[in-house]
Amino acid sequence: MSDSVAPAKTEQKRAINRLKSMYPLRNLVAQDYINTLQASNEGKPTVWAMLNYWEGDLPLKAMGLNIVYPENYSTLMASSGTAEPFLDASDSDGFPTHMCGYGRSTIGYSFRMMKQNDGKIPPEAPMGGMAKPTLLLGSGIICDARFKWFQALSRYFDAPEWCLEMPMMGTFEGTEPDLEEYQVKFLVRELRDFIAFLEKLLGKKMDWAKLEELIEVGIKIHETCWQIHELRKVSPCPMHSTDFWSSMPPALFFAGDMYEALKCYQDMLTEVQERVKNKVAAINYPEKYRIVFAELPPWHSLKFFDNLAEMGWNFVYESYGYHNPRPPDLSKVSDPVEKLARLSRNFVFNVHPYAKADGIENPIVETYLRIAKGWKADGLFLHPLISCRAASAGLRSVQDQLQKRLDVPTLWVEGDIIDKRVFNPQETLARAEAFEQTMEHYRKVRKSRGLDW
Amino acid sequence: MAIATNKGLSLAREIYADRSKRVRELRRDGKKIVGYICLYPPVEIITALGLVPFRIFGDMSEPITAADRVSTTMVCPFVRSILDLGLKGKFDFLDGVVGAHTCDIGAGIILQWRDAIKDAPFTHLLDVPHTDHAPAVDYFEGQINSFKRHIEELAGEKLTDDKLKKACEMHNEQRKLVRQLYDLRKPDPPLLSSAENLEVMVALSSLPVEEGNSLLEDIIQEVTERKVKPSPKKVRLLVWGPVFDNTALYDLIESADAHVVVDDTCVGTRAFWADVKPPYNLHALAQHYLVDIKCPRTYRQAEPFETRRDYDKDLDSRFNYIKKAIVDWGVNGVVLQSVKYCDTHGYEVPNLRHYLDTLGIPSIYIEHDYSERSMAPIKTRVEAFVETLG
Amino acid sequence: MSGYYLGIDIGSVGSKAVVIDGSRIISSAVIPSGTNYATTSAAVKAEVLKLAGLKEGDITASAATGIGGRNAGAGSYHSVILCDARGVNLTFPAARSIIDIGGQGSQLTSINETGQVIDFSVSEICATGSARLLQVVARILQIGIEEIGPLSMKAVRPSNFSTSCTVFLETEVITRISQGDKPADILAGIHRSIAEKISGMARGVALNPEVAVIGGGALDIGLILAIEEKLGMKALVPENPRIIAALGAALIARG
Amino acid sequence: MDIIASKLFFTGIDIGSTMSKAAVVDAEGVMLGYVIGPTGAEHRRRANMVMEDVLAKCGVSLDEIAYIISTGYGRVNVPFADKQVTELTCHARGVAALFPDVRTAIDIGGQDAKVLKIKNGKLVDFLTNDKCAAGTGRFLEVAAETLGLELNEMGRISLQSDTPVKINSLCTIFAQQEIIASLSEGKPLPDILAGVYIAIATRVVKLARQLKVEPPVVFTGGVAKNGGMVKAIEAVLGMPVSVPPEPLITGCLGAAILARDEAFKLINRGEYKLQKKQLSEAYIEFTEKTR
Repeated sequence: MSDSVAPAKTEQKRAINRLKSMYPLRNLVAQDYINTLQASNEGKPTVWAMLNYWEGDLPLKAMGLNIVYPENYSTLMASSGTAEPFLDASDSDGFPTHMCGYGRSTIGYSFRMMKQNDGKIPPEAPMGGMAKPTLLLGSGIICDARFKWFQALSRYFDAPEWCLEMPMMGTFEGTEPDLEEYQVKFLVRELRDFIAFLEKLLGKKMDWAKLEELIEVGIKIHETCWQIHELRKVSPCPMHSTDFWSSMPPALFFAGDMYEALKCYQDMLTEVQERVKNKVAAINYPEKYRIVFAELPPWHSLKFFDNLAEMGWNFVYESYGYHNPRPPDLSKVSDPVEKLARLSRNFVFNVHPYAKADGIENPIVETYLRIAKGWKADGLFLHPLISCRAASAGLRSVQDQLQKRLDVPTLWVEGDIIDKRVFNPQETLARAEAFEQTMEHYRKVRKSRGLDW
Repeated sequence: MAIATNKGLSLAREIYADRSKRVRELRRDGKKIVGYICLYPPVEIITALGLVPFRIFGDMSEPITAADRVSTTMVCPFVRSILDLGLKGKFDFLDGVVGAHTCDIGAGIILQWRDAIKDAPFTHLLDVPHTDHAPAVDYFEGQINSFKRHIEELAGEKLTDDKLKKACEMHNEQRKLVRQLYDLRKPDPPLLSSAENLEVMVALSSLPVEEGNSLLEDIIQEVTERKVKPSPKKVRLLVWGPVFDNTALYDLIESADAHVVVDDTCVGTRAFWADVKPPYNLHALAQHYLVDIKCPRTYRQAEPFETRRDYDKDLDSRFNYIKKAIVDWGVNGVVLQSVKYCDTHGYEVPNLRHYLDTLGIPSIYIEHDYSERSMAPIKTRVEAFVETLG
Repeated sequence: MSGYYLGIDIGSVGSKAVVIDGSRIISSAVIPSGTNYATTSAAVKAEVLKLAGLKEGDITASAATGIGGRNAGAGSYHSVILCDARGVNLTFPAARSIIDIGGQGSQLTSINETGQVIDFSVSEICATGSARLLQVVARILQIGIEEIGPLSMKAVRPSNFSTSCTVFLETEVITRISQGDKPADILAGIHRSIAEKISGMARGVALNPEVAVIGGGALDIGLILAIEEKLGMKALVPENPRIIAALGAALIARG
Repeated sequence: MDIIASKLFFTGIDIGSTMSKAAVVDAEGVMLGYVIGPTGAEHRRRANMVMEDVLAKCGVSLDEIAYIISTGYGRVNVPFADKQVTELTCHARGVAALFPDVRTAIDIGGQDAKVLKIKNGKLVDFLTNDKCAAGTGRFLEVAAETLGLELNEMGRISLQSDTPVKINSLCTIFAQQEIIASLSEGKPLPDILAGVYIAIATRVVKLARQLKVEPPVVFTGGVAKNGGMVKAIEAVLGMPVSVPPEPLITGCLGAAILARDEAFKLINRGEYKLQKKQLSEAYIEFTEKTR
């Protein structure tokens, strides 16, 4: 059915063939901002939380709290082109300029709100803004900024704060078999303390039944998402990275109503399955190259991916940190707190299963080797960031090892999540043309080595 | 003992200038040398197992060239410098390397070491939790325990309660002696320059604990008795920040009519304020490192489970040890220095400066890229700061 | 392939044009880049056509590259990486690596025997490591660009520079002069720091012999020597290293 | 005392990265005159020349100079100075002498930019950029070179613009390429120039905001002579700024005034004689009388 590859003429306006099921998922995030503003107006508690890989999201939701995620909000600032004045505001309050762009933009937001605008939302804030928090939830997972940045917000808000713990990513020191139970025990104790703290703060008891129910919904969401992204291994790839980024929040931090989110992801799975059946690609051009993107995207310049799509570049997988792994089988676990601990811990140790057997002792490298093999990458688009250390530090090793072990080459393009001044789309496109030759070359090399793509 | 030709401050200077000299000698005599990164790996365990702990620093005078192969330019230059030296084979005398997840980039050194440097046969990465919560202390104790099991293999012997107790006592003795060393800078003018002090601190991190202790005893006596003393200067400063292992900054500050009399840096006092408490077991070590060492890398609050946060109370709970140092050492200005791209210290800056403001202590913030050459532009700013204090 | 093909490379310092027929260079021209890319393009095109004794209508196809290449009015635009690869492959068929030291940045490219790009690395965000530095220093020392190389070879103790910012380096050079550093030592120091930067870029890109060094920086024998020393290999330098990217563009236009 | 005091003069010498400046004040702190010349490669010789020039201009002989303070980045290269003081302190003092109420001073020099917080005429806090040339006068020079304009005509031309071009580059060298690209796209010259000014102003104001800008604001340094730059600073800052009639000399003026203060302090403590080996008769007379 080769005709079905060619899209109808009317759809050719955009080079990327967006999934229809993506839009309702994208809208779920907007709903959170609206709900939180409304809750705040009604005097109800509101939470600013860091991405915490579900440890905090689910207990907060079970307690009926409205949550916004400053990290997500800064991507909105970046994509709406409103981040710069907030970055400047952070600088002007004395925070060093080299730090996390997300941190700086929401520190700037808080400064504008509390020190320059009488505690009211600054008028230039996109999406109506984030309501003033009554609780700050920091997290010790993935990067230092996640708890230091929230601690620094004490400068503006008298809101109490909790910092959630998580063992560090997959290393052999953390993956010895007898360590799993010890880590779960640690997280269970931490979570019980956290819930006790929430109960004290809100003056009401945890709704345990609700928590269990939400965990179950969350597991279903994750299972569905996992299935969707496994389907992207086929050629042509049915779903583009931009659709993933637009639709990830309801799985990444359970944005919006979780029941609705589950339904939306199930619709997405159906749509992706349809595409696979009909060999419909995520781009409206023949899929010439399958690209994996690492790490955080240039939120301010996403249109750039349309230009690459016109060249036949399909982005088939991306950003390991935003993907949930397949959820573990927790049917035998009865304690909801333990279930939650195991679900969250699974992110750290299953996105990064430790793979000493391959002789690789670097979890991020291992992850990208697995992705490049699984999703048959022709090339890796590496996007080291000026203002994010955690996502950039290990990329040279990723580049080296992918080249060495799999003959998958890398296009290295420096940029930033927030600051668009350091990213040059035009120059990058010119380089992409040269990179096509590189990818062609290594395709031959891989064939000669007996690799199957 | 082999290095008897030199003594006291001049020995400290000799070791400062050639840090690996002594441990290379010890290695030739059959000792195993264990490098450690950051001050969170419990050196007591290394010492107790008959191994020699050696703190790994970068080199501010060595341009970073090889590290570009394994790291991007936008990360902590201290970490990059260590990787650079490693890739250039300058840590070839180590039998083992222990890293800690004290910050993300620092933890990455061990991963890169395994990937690209491969010099030491033994590597271990210690996970350090982010809070001082009680479950975190227990978790850290578990981490220390698996480190202990792992490094026992390198040592070829088991850790016993008795060996650990002895090692804790020796390291506590070193902590006490370091505090006495710092006391020498309480008078005005101080009896010891800050550059001399740093040379001693760096020497301690390059020697077995017992040699460090006798060096400290010699130096304290030497300084107390020496005739030539530092000349009086206009102001007395405290230097705060992450790792600083080179005398360049201190020389620069002291050339600007100021004495640095005390510090809160991780080569200086940070590891030495508090002792490991008896009983000297793994839990005591977890408590010491995670809770008693005050580094911004650990999240702490005025009190656990607090449902209201008070900014000033929060700051005081986090920084009052600095206030105490300011009072005890008669400090009239604070230099906040940080390595570029250090998130853990960077987020602290406006809040710490605010805290110092409330104490009426002027402060200045300077950022450098962990190279001697980045000191030059800082000179004018430090001089102007001293001028504003006068 | 019959016909004439035009390649244009509008760089930040110089603008270059090459006309080829089926297989060889008919003419080439290099003029300084002015402040208007379109005008500069027209001028260099006119010059190269005049030297070839051709009219615009004689050109079958054209392609452009370089920072101002999009304003050149050529048939297509390509990145310098691609053009370098083609140009070097014709000039030095044995070359497998290319170092292009341009006026505002440098590129490292590795190619196979057909001139296909296998890998590349581009200096970014900061002008350090480009030939721009040499221009600036030549101006301070009041010498011509062409004098830099020979003079630098008289260096005894190459100066060490603390900054890598091109603009601040200017001040540092002045300071060094006032401290009594010899011009030869200063130049050798600059060569070292550029070579240092370039070898840093060489990381992911496997620098296989033979290595061709092209671009304006390749005119400087001192810099070539510093690079050879740093990389530990001999460099191939074309007779006219500045026109290689334009030559590559002409080859791409030819198809 | 008045009679003798009237015979005392004090000099400040500011060896900047591009320009050297010197000023002489009398015992009242009133400026007699100043000179400005380029800083070449040889600071020491430059310091001597500037000293000679300023003495000639003010009609004062070296013997009559009681105290000399050097400042600026070449301050260590003034062998005959009695004391070196940083340009930050000197600028603050000089600005406060001209504008006694000043709270914030912004100075953009050839290679650096600085922001000073001043209280009661004294420097209390400051920030400098010293890592990147963007946001300094050098940026303007590069722009002028690129556009083939004289520095002093740029400001006037830029004032004709109401839609400044956006200059994004973080690096002066790349900004130059952006300027050329804008020209090639046919953007009008005034808009490009205005864009350059906005780019510099944005960087400097960002620095200033860290210190919490309080009015009145004074703008100094060579760049402050440029009307376009002043307009850009005011626009980005959102408040008016004052510019001294000669914005280059605040540093050396401050140094001269500080020299006067310092000399009087020593004189009053009776230590002056020890400081200065070659005293003119007037000083000896003065110091003996004050005892």
